[in-house]
Amino acid sequence: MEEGKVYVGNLDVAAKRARDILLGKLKLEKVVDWANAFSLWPVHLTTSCCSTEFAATFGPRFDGEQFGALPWVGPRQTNLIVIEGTVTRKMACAVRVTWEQMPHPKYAIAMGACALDGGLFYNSYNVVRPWEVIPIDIYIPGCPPRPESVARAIVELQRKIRGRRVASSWIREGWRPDRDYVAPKEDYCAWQKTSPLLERV
Amino acid sequence: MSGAELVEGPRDYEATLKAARARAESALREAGISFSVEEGKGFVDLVVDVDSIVKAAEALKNAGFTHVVSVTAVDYPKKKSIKVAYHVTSYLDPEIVGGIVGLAVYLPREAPEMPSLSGVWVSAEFMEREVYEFFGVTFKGHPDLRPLLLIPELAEKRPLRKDFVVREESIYEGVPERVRRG
Amino acid sequence: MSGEVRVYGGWRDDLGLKVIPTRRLARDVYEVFIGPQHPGSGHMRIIIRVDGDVIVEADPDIGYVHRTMEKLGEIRGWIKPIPLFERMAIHDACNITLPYVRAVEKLMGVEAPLRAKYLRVLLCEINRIAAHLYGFAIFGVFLGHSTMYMWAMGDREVFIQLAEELTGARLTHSYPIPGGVRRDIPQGFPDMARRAVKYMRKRLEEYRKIFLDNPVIRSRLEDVGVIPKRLAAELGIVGPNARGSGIQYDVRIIEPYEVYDELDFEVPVYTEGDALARTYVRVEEIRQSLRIIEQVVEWLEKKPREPIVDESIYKKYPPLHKKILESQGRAKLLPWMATMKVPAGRAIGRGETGRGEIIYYVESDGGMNPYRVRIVTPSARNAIAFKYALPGHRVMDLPAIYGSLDYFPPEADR
Amino acid sequence: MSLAEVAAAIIGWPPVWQVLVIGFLGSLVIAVLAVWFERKAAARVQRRLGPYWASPRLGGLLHLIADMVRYAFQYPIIPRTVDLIPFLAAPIAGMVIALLPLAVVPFTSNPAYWPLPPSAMEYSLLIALAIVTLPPIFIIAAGWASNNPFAVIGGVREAFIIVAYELIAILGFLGAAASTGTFNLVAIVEAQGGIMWLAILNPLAFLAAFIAIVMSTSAFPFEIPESEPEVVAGPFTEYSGLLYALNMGGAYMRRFALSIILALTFLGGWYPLVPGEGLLMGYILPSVVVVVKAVIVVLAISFLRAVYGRYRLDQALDLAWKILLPMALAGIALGLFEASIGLT
Repeated sequence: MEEGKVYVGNLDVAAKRARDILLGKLKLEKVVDWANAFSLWPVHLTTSCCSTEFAATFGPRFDGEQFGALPWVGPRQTNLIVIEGTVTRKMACAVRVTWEQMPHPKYAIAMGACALDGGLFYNSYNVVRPWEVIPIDIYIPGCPPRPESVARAIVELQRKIRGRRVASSWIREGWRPDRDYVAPKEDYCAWQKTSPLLERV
Repeated sequence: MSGAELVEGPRDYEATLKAARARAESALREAGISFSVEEGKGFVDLVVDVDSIVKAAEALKNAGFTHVVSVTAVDYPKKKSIKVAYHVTSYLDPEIVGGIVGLAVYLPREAPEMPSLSGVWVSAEFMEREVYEFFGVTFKGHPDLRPLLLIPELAEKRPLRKDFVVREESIYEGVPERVRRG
Repeated sequence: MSGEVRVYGGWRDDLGLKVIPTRRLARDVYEVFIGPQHPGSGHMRIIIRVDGDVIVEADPDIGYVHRTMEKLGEIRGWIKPIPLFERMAIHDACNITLPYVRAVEKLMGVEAPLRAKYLRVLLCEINRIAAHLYGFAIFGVFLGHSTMYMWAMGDREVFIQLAEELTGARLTHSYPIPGGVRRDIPQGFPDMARRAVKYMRKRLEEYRKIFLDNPVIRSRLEDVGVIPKRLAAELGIVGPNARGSGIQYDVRIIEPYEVYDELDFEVPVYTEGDALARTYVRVEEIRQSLRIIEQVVEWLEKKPREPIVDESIYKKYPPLHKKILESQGRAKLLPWMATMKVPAGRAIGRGETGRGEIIYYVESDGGMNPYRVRIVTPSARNAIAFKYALPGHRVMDLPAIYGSLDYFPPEADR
Repeated sequence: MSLAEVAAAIIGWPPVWQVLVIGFLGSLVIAVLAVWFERKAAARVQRRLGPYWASPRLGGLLHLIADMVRYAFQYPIIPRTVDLIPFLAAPIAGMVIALLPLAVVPFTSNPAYWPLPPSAMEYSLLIALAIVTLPPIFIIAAGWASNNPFAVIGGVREAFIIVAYELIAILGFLGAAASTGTFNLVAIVEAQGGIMWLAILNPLAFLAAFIAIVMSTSAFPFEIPESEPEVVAGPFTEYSGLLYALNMGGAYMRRFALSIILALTFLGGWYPLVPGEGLLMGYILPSVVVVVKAVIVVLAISFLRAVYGRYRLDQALDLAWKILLPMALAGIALGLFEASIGLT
């Protein structure tokens, strides 16, 4: 409690009590998992050329919106991040920052061979593996993957969320134990501090 | 909205190239700049001295070459030099439109430095930044010389020089040495 | 900033054209970073400085998709860069690889047979339409017109399907190879193509109704992002953007490659130079591409089938592959191609992609790898247009200008 | 009097009832319906299915419930740089005040069920309009408190839009008052029962009011403060979880409240039904008619998304000041003229 602020209570404690009551006593786990599964909103983050196939996924022929996935603009309002292909050194920081800006529970799909292990660019000097940057839930192979497989990945993710109770247990525990094996943020964002782009006059 | 204008029919590129080359050579001669010619397929390179390149560029610009299509740098470790070629062409002059002429210069591989031509051709600005980060060529007088595509720590390694080696692709990769020998 | 003349618009004719210096900024302007995670930027960042609602300076910060094509092109032999370079503009795959193949062909001294040339043109035009439709889709969503996005994306699938029938892949066709192409047209393809052409003509009319003649869209585009002819020539911008500014330039006319000199088509040029003109150029180009597809398909249907690779390469085919080529029209890639050597020399290959002129400078030292491949993609050349077209406009014009330039970062960053 | 009776009396008191039940619960349902309709109608125009697989029989309606539940349970992020109190208060206050106009509008001509005493009812239109123009201030506050460039730009745009549309909305609704010669919403509705709806009698004022509603709730083609390609989510860029849902819900509730006023003033209110005696005939059925009319207006606004793009800010303001303002004034003049020849 800082001085000079109106008393709003300890938000963390209040939130913990609220989720204990809601999830524990009211048994809302299933509802939460169901809601998360059918409301996967991918954030607008285009890392590479798979974005064309991602765009086609939400076009009329394949229509990803029928699974409840609505591409949305700001990271704060979304819960799914789709890595669309290669992640370069410069983009890695943006991916990480976007991931950290999203409220949990949140999920990640890595799309394309480049997101698996570099793909065609495995020996490029400017490419990082996305799984080092953020924790990935579902991988889609292919270069580029067809839109059907993107839709399939969304369905797989729904199955995973509902089958393993990913969302509700994440909310109850506050974190996901299998999600923490990524490199520190400084590895990818340190260059921004020395970047001449951000020099101020 | 005005109606669509139409470009007249197909042209003969060989003739265009010949005209462009003649135009460029005469412009350089008039400016009193000595040059040598390196032939290529579909273009021609006019190699000049570093000191006279700004004058040469101005001469070419006045001769009607409006913009740079590519600032091409090639690293020759054996010759210990880096070749920087400004491939220029014209949009507006109907005689030479599209004919690619290169204004090339050889720089020493250690500490390559040359005057920037972005004052003459505005379109060279981003391409010079590219050459700067990939080859380490410093362009004196460039308004905004900083890496364009790479993060700074990678740009310091000058990735397109021949001594920056990336892992080679080979059908034997990952195969143990014993098996590889047979 | 008092006492100082502010020149909005970035350039003035009476001052002469100068390079706009960046990063010298007064303290009373607001700096907004648009991108790389931003719905209006794609895979790039535009750093804009706004004075009130007016952009005074724009600094495109590209390179977020730089995947080192030029370096990787130097270590993969002569054939394998084809699928590599395809990834630059994945929805314009044939257009973007063909110039490289032609540069290699120039060095090798081989030439594709006539039928292969027609096939290349066929796929190029299919790809051009698909690329323009993709551009429309993105443009639509930038202007808040989600229906345009969906329609263009849906109609693009028609041409992707057409390309898939022809090559077997949705996007990454790897269709042209040095000395030929990989497949002949399948059974029933001409009719399918004609149906697609007919359908697209009808749809273009509907696009006009809902998008191009929509009063809201028109008022967003007219007199926005004007690039005058002289400025366009100085900046060296390419493709529909240049042609929207009145520059009569199209590689298919300037350096007619493949069979473009035998086909009957027009190159539309508008003189306004604003966002609307650039959009109209693209619409007209779709029309012309439909015309070309009709002609090519007719030619392919009439003429008897012949080998679709150059004779010098055909001779090296083993009997089994010859049989496959003759009976099924499929040209297998042979093992020697992976290690083939190309005579020393330099060549520039260029072509007109959906977004404009692409240039490959290929240098060979006679070895198994290219010594240097320099790629100048259309978007890389258009990137500088942001710096000059944005200042003087409102922030809300940024998506309109961005979309009308049809900029594709993976292509620009290579 | 037991506690239950007291509670029932409080809930049953028309202003509370109208705000809580018709306003809050009704507009929650209607917000879900409207978003669902928006997405489904757009999908139909765009030749696709839209949300579907959560409940194929309901046409994917449950996807919207899923979105709401998901928002409710997502962890709300409050950045360290925000101004905490306005940041938290803005969405809540915005939503509550968006519903307050419903505390003063009548849903029936039966005086027993009026929310205000008859003497105050004389000025019900003015009171409703006065409250209606408040909520955008909280949107600006939300943008300012977020301390994010996009949010600030979005807030500034909202401010521009407010100044333009507020006047037009009020003048447009005053056109109805001019036609009927009263500020009493009941009298305005009653006047339409006799001859014809004011939407037809005074189309200028109706159009001005309708477009002002579209503008004020930032629906297409005036979705300028939240315009995605420039300012991400505008004033709400930093909001996440429940707070964002409140913000978005607030916009729909304001649209609903304004639509109810529009339905009363221009679309004939509870007509063709003539309220009688008793709770059912005197209150419930007339209010259902009004709500149905308002819902039609809300859905019509939702449909615009599929057809139009987004105006630029200065173009929208141009439209407001140069076309709509004179139109609204002409609407008043027309209303006065009609009243003077005794048409209404």
